[in-house]
Amino acid sequence: MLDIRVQAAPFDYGTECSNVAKGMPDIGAVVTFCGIVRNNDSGTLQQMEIEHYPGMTERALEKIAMDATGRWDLGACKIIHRFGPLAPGEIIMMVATASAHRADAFAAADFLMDYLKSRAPFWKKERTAHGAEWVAAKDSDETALTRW
Amino acid sequence: MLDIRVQAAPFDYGTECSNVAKGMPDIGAVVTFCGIVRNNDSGTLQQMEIEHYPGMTERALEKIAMDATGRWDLGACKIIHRFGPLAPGEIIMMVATASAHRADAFAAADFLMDYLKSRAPFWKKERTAHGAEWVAAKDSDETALTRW
Amino acid sequence: MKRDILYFAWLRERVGLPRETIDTQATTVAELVSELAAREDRYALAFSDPGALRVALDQELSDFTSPLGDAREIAFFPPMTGG
Amino acid sequence: MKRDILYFAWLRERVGLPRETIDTQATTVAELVSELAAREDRYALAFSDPGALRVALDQELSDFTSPLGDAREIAFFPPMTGG
Repeated sequence: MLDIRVQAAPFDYGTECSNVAKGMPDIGAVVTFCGIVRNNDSGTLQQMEIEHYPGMTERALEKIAMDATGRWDLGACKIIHRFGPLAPGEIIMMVATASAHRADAFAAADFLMDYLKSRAPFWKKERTAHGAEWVAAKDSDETALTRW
Repeated sequence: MLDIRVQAAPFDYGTECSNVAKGMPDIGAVVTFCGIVRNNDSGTLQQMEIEHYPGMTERALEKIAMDATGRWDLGACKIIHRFGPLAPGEIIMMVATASAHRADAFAAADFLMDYLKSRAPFWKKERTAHGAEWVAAKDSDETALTRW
Repeated sequence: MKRDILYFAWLRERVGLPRETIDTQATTVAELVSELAAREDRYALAFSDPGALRVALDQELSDFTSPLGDAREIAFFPPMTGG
Repeated sequence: MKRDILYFAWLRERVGLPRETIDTQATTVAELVSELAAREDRYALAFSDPGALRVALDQELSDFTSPLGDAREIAFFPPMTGG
């Protein structure tokens, strides 16, 4: 029921969306989120490099997913997160939740994203012609956790 | 940027998820919701028939989508809703939102669903071996609108 | 004035038809409902609890207190259950 | 006691290596940080603002006041930016 993957390889977001609730008669609602490498305002982003902490990443994602299934009635919970160099427009990660009712699916997906942002050991570095810079964590991402 | 479809034919949820933000460099987040015909607790549902009000349905969905794009910074907003007879497990409808940031995409998708539930002219009838029954609107769906 | 009256879902089933054109002097939704309810038993039954119904004037959700104005198409139906 | 120390992101770049094994008497994260910061300029620079850092003991997020206990693997890194 938990499907958690940390990988360098691309994945097919559409296919992953389609199969979240396949063959589950109790599911009435699926919510998915997909994060994409967004270009900067001047359109000069060449690459986003994602570093992670192998081992801890999988554990952290599993804990976040378990927390979500403990709080909401979920039939399925999927997290796929890539690492390594990514080009603008490439898909970075996705989450998907499936539930009998929409409120649970929405809340759980929103929760997964908030925790993934600041509790899973990933770091992003943006590369342009002017050099590379680590993406700073936002205060708003930390305060988002107080919602839960 | 708005993609609104009301149709009897099935659609491919995965494909529709994949193409929400295709070729849009400003998009960092896509949220999708998919509603599925859920079986009843005793597993006896044979069919769900969805009736709608042709003409008004399209107008209502367009208004809801326009309201969402007025409130949040969206690069894309998609609503697909089927009508006619559907079998348990079939996909009824989907919404998808794309934005620079996840908070906008999540809020807009959640908003679309709340309004779609009680402001778009669809009615559901469930058929079992014991006969057919119209699905009653829930008070909770009406009160959900006060969130916005 | 001639107006098209539409019925959906269980209201359609109770009235026994999806739409009809009527000639009416009613100037508000409430007056139209009273007029319809007075026609026959099946209408009386269908409109016995107007609080459980919704109305759209020319495909825009409206209130039972609204004037009918120029609306050509007046639709009655139960609360919607989309999504 | 021998412990593996891991560094990630800009901390890794400042320290100049991703991991090392050290022999330390430190009993808390804070003591370990002081010991590391005292080693060389690049460590001092890397750990100059511990409030901007996070720590994990054996792959569990922890606090700078935590005892090191039996932790074999101690990782330091900036606030995470997943998703």
